Amino acid sequence: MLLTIKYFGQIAEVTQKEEETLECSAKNISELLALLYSKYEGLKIKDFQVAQNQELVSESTEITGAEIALLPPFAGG
Amino acid sequence: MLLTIKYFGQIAEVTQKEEETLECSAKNISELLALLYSKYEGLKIKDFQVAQNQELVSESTEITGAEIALLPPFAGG
Amino acid sequence: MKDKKPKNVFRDGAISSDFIGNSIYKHQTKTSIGAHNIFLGQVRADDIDGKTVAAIEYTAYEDMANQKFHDIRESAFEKFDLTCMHIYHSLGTVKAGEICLFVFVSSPRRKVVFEALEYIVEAIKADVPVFGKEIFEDDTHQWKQNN
Amino acid sequence: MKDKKPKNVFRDGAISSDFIGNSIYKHQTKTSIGAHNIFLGQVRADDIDGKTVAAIEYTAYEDMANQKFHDIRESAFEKFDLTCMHIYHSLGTVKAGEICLFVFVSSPRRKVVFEALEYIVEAIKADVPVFGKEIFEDDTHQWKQNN
Repeated sequence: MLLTIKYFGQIAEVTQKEEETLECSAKNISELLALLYSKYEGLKIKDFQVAQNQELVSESTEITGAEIALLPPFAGG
Repeated sequence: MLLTIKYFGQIAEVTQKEEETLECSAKNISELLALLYSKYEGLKIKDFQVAQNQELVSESTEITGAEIALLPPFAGG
Repeated sequence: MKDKKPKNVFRDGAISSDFIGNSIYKHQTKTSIGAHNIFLGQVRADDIDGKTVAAIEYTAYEDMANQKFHDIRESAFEKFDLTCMHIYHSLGTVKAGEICLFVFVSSPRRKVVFEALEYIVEAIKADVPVFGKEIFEDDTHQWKQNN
Repeated sequence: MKDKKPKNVFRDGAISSDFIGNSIYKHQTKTSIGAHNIFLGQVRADDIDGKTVAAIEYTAYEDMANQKFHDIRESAFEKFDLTCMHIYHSLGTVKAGEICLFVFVSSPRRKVVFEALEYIVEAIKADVPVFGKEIFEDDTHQWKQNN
């Protein structure tokens, strides 16, 4: 599946990019994260949540959507 | 004792004045009110609190101060 | 007896949005502040028995009222970690849609301002001798009463 | 799916006191309103390990953030009897002392605005994907995190 992955804040500092497109076979978020951890070693020690198509999801959530985002702690207001 | 009596809002509508000076022998607030009720019949049906020297007092409070005020319900804000 | 003399909280007529904006502006030099909370009381054009409120005419037992505002202020600073606090109340005529009460609190942290502002506004409504004559469009009136 | 499209809550840079004053002014035609409550978030010049915060640079996952602001808005209107509600949040650089969040609620009655404003501000802090880079005076930085 072709996925757009978005990175924000201190996560984007680790990946050195704000967005990328990946062709990947990960079935759920956990599998996708394993792939990203191997690509970006520094992600492992970072605190973040994952959104799929703009909704927060858990590691066991199946990948269905085209847009995944890695969101560091919120700091609004 | 020479007292200044202040009237506000709907109380001043009844007394037709905002202030008056009375020479009176009332010992406590209750006695003063009896005097004022006889002077201003319409006061009897009004809801108000009494302040002596800018502090709220009860009917049994002794009159010690020079300034008494009749305060209808508050409506600030 | 308090050693600090109460300030005059009253303003003649409505409190303008310019005055409020300017008051906010003046706080931008205070860089320890993280949160402001502002309460504004606005005169409602209430319908009462088919008549509409056009304005409220405010009067007050001014000396006692300023002392009460001062006491509320002192007690709020004691209870809450506030950086600043300002209260303004109208006297005289304030038309429907205009602002008659402006309470402004500031603190390093947000939890404090929510608690403090509600405390202050409730105390003003309950304890300060201010009186309001609701004037209808046909020039009759009734007396406002806080609940 | 919601039928109403989310509005854009974000403003470029700080929110000015003029903008806030003008927003208050616009509500003076709404004569069913009796109480306004306004929350302002201001950037603090915090001292952290001997360094002082000079500004916060805000970024956001904008589409998701606007959807979350929209959801908060809908849920606040459902829970509370509000006449109006406005939210504005900064993106980009906001210097210490400047305002980065402006939340404005209005209702016929005061009790409602206190509850509603706190609900909305807490929801914004917890649920909206906005990120803040605290920039120190020496140009180093750290990432802000809501508690």
